[in-house]
Amino acid sequence: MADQQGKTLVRFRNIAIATILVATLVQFLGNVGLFNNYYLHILTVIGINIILVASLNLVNGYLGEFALGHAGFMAVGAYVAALIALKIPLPALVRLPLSLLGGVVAAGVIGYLVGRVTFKTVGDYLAIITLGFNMIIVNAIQNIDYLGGPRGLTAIPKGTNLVTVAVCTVITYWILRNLVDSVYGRMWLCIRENAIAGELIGIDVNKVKNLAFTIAAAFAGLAGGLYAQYQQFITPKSFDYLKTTDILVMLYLGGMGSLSGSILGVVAYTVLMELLRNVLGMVAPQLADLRMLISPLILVLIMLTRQYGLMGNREWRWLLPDRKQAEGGDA
Amino acid sequence: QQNGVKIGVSAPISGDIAALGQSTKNAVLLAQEEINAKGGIDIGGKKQKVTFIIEDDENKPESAATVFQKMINQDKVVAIIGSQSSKCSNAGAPIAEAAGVPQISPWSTNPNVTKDKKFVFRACFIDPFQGKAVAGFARGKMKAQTAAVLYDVASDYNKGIAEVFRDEFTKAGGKIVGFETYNTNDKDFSAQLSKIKGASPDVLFLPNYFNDVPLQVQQARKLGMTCKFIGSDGWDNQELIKMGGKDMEGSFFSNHYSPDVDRPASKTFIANYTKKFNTQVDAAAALTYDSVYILVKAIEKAGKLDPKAIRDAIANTKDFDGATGAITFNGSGDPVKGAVMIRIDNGKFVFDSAVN
Amino acid sequence: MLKIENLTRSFGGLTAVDDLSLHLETGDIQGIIGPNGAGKTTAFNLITGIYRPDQGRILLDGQDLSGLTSDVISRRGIARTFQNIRLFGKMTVWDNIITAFHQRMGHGFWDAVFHLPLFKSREREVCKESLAFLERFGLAERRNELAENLPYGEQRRLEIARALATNPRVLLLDEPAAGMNPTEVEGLIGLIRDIHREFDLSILLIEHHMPVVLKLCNRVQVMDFGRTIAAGDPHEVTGDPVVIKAYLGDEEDGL
Amino acid sequence: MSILEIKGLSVSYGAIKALEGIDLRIEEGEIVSLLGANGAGKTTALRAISRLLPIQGGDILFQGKSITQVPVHGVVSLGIAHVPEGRGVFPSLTVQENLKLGTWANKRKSAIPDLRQEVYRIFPRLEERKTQLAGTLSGGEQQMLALGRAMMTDCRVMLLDEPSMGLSPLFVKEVFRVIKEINATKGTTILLVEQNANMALKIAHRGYVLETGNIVLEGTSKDLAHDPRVKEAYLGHQ
Amino acid sequence: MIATAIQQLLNAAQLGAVYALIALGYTMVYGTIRLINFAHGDIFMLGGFVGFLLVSVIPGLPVAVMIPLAMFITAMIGVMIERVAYRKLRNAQRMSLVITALGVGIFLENLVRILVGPQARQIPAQLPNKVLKLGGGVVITEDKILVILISLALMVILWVFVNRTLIGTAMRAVADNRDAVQLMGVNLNLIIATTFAVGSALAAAGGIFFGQAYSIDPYMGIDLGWKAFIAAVIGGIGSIEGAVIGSFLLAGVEVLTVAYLSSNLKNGIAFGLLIILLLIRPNGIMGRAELKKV
Ligand SMILES: Nc1ncnc2c1ncn2[C@@H]1O[C@H](COP(=O)(O)OP(=O)(O)OP(=O)(O)O)[C@@H](O)[C@H]1O
Ligand SMILES: Nc1ncnc2c1ncn2[C@@H]1O[C@H](COP(=O)(O)OP(=O)(O)OP(=O)(O)O)[C@@H](O)[C@H]1O
Ligand SMILES: CC(C)C[C@H](N)C(=O)O
Ligand SMILES: [Mg+2]
Ligand SMILES: [Mg+2]
Repeated sequence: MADQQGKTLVRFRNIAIATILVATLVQFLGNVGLFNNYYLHILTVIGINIILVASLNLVNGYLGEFALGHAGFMAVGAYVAALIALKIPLPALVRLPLSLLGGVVAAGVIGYLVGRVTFKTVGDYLAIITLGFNMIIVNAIQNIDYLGGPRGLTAIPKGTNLVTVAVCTVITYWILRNLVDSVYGRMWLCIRENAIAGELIGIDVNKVKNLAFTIAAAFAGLAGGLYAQYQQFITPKSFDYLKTTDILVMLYLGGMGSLSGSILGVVAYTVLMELLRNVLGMVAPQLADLRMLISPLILVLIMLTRQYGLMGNREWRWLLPDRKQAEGGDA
Repeated sequence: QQNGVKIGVSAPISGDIAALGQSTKNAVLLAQEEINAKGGIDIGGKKQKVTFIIEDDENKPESAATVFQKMINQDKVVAIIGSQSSKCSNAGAPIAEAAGVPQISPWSTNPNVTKDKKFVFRACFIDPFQGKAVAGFARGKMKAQTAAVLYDVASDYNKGIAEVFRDEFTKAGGKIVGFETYNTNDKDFSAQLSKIKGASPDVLFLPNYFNDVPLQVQQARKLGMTCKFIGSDGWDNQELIKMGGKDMEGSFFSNHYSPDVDRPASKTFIANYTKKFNTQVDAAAALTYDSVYILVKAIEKAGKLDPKAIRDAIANTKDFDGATGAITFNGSGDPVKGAVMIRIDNGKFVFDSAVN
Repeated sequence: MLKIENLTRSFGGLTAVDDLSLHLETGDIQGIIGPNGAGKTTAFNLITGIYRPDQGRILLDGQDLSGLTSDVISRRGIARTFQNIRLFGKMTVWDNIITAFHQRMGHGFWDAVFHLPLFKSREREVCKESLAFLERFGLAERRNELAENLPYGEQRRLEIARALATNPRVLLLDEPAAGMNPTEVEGLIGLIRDIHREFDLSILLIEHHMPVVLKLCNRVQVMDFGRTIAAGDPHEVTGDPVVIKAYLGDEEDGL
Repeated sequence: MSILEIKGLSVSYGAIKALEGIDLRIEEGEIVSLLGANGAGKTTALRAISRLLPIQGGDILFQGKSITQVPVHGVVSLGIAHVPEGRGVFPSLTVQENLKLGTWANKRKSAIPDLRQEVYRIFPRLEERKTQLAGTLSGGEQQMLALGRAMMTDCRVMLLDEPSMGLSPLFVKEVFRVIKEINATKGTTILLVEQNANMALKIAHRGYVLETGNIVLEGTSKDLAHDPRVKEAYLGHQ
Repeated sequence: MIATAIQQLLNAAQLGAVYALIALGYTMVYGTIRLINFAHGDIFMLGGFVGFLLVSVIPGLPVAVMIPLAMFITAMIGVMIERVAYRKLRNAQRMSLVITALGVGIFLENLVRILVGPQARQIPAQLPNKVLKLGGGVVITEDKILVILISLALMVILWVFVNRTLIGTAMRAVADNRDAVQLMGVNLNLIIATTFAVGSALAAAGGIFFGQAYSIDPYMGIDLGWKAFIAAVIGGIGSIEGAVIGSFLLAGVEVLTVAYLSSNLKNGIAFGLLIILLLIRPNGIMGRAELKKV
């Protein structure tokens, strides 16, 4: 316990402020051409993915369920936000928050409804039901011409950049951390560890599970809304189970039940993929072929050497609330 | 200014349409070899070697966006060829547009791709054009009274053409007796085909890719369907015949070029390509090859590596003599370009007629 | 206080609990004994809502509990431990207890989302209370260890502590002395006696260790094949030939 | 030569040392009990012998030959059966299937029907519940099944980890009687870990006392039963 | 009308048979080590390519040799994958293994893409594949009858193997308690390897039939793998007969949705129905309720 009483500079609040400041600076430098926009892009994508992965961690990590439909809720958020941005004439300053809020609420509501149904089952049956909802959502969008069908929606106004993503990521983390470090987070862990014992200390298991599911869906919706207004183009295929498995890979790579792990998992995976791209590309264009061959090998190797993912069940100290830090929480 | 021109290529090297990624890569490498053999691109009288940076976009929009960002900002390419699928081009286009880097997609046929964009071009015709051409052909030359359609509902290309075909065919006095869909990666179409069989159409329109079509045709024949088949540019690949065999005989499809047409540009490309890679040309390869040369010509015409100038030169391309025919841009991102109808005859793609 | 009337539950062809009735008066420590497979644990499962009874009623202070879910029953004031210990293994000892305090948090969802002042003060409060609790059970030293890493005896104690943390009026203990040697059992007897007094509890206890039953219970009920075969004062009941034949075995073990 | 001899056995879980070099010796045909408080390392010792745990030091000899390089299933084939703590029955298999798996390593296939008869004679409850899933048996029933299953292996040494845990008094006596019977009629050597020290010392020939990873006492059962330290720590004040 | 209905049922049967061939392997592995082997669909693909390569490299190789040989080779690959990528994680949390399996799957897809090429291929038909006319316009091909029969036969054989043999009992015991099963003298590694071998061999057979009746490509395993996973779960995962029933049910729902509702909404409606089914039977059709013994 090197730091005394949690009164160090490395605290959530300071890191959060620093993150936003750095993001603003980097975005500014990028805009004036002093910072490589490719890196800027990678950072933005990382931010969006962190929201996705961390929110899924609530369900798959803390709650210990195996949900396979996260991309579906992302789709709901993305489409609702995109529609608001596209169809309602709003000043840019209002448009972004309003559309994001729309995405969050819509995804949250859908998540709540799906959760109501889903939590009648557990384990792999739950996996299938969530996967099924993901497919149903994608299939529905494909068939709704108003949503562009398989062609998707183009020309969505660009509302997102690194700064907005950083702000959203920080808020997400603040809320997730607060929840995890509260009676709700503890109840989720209880259910993961032993649902029957949880019930017998008076936890309304289904209600508490659905709370996690709804929150996770809502944040997936936030990520979707950011994504839609960053990429300016969305198509249903971007939200199918391949996307869900990408999210899962980053989640488990980082480690279940660890918000720090979700950051690490996303960063490690994204950086790995881009490093491979650059290294292989530097050698010869033919080697672009090998990227998808090498990356899964590295993934398997990491999992073989770190069974619990990079940070499984551990947290960086600064993510913990001061109170916990003072008690000497995890490294 | 240092020597060498860098051009980015965003291609689906891996993922569900990796076969097209392969063709893309082949065509680019062939063009690179040809250009550099001649000393490079002639820019203001000085020859500069060209390097193509080929990146894998996995046929995923997110990856395409990353690839575009990398090529533009990291590799500092002067222009981008790609991507193939419309969904990837759509993800890349806003980036190219914002950066002011010209983009030519070989084969993104979704009308949205170039919409309201100054820097985004394509080397192919668009879905509505093709749907209309095929519908006209079915009504006209094939004299079909009734038609059915089976298409991949999850794919923008297939769905786009299918819907235009339906509307145009009906407008031309025909009757659509079946309009069935499947999902990407389905391999069993018997349920849809059994349903279509009940309506016994004169022709069955299959605006799908060459890896699905042979299965659809085989299964239709095995169910005892006797109608003719007609398709779109997604058919253009020798695999169609390799897999479909004699069931494909007598079918028609619309395409960007014809292998047996008497055009020197097509002929030399096809000969060189076949020789170098020991495989047949397909639409992806031909269109990519044309995209590269449209760009190279434009760079030469601009006489400098200035994106804006290159962009203007592309937009003003007139009667470019490509492997897929004459291409003209009238200032917009979409070329004025004809289609051809191909007939499958003794296991060969044979020119049937031209549509403009 | 707790009144069970004609409780019946069968699995397939087997009637695990058959027409069981039982009265637990306020302040009682009552024992349930009986051969393996007699239906004792099943009776606990019925009382705590893990199984639904086929027939019969469970009344707590006159209110019918049958058909309610486990969590509701817990909130009505019944807590239990399990024959096979069920702790939250990957949580710390402390968190095991704090979680059981969830009823007493007294703040709302949004307080937790934004860590508002009310949340913080309540959380501090509950931490303190739970620490006191741990101290009471001699587990304070171990508070930051994962529950699954505790030795067996301490796991048992933690489970009892967790049950008590839900502030029950009735505590059900399923073989708390299993796996303990006679000396350890003596410690356990002391513990149960103390908590019974301190927490104002009525206790229902399943046990195969006769010393526990004899020293703690003011009444026992003997089950066999789901039915009650004897009930009453522990010393009398354990002298009953029926009970000896079905459950205790002859005085001399003939080894 | 002892049938089972343990020399300087050390086992740790990560940083936690569970056994710090213990020595045990068991002669053919003996019942030896291993006593110790919760967490003393008794289970650890048994799991190390049957090779379920990797060992950090020392040697385990079966009939004079080291078995530290033998895999778990090999140890069983040599004739050492281990009835684990918590019984370890297969909950989703029926009683019958559980017993059947017990014969996996039994080399005398012809003896199996007789063995089964014997198990059913000793535990008639198991025969009644032949087709019930083991997971739904009561605790005591599961213990019977675990013992019966070990008998089916036709082993020479049985390692029993708290076989009386959770059993009714009647049944505890029964189990100890059966253990004695198996030992007497078949000559099976038995290493018995028990919390019920009174009973264990009654049927065992000799005993060891384990405290926090070290053997602190050994001797004949009689001596141990009268040792004040044992009385104080394990037998309670009766 | 009736003829079309019968035709559609036949269509469903052949699609179901294909799902079943993959789902059986899924369920085998799951029933033993509780691993959702996300690479199983890719093993199926690999099996198809092994068959394809055998036929291409040794023209004229009779089916009766080719199929067993391909099954054997694929089984060995399956065993190798378990050895290299899964064994070390056997005692880790389940999800680490799931992700590793996903990684293995992606690796296999890309390996085949690079080595054999990304195109779709058909394995030259070696099974009889004449079209049989059943009257009223109802048709079926011989190879499809064969596939249906084989999948049913395999189900029976596997069922007997898993439920009636000692090895099968050991496999189920592995799922319950890995330590205890070793204490019976069972070589855990051998049992698990056997499971992977059998599962992979089945997948290979499935891949070859599939490659003859339809086509194979490096990515085919993803979708089919998911479908088979879904079928296995619906049937009650771990249950052999459940896997087959689930497969036919999934295929039936898909085909009938196309036939009588809307092909546009195939996935939507099919999954909607399956979700409803799972809500009615939360442990799948043949699945046993989790033992809730406390
Ligand atoms: N879920 C279930 N399904 C089938 N049978 C069950 C189930 N639960 C319990 N049983 C059966 O009911 C009977 C009573 O079991 P129970 O666990 O209540 O016994 P018990 O009295 O607690 O025994 P022990 O002292 O051994 O723990 C047993 O025969 C058991 O096999
Ligand atoms: N998997 C494990 N990881 C870490 N520590 C462990 C593990 N298993 C046991 N221990 C520790 O090793 C020590 C010895 O444990 P062991 O289970 O051998 O004791 P025991 O004598 O069998 O006790 P009991 O009578 O409670 O069964 C204990 O301190 C225990 O906490
Ligand atoms: C390569 C193909 C996927 C291109 C298709 N014409 C499209 O627009 O998407
Ligand atoms: Mg019990
Ligand atoms: Mg022990």
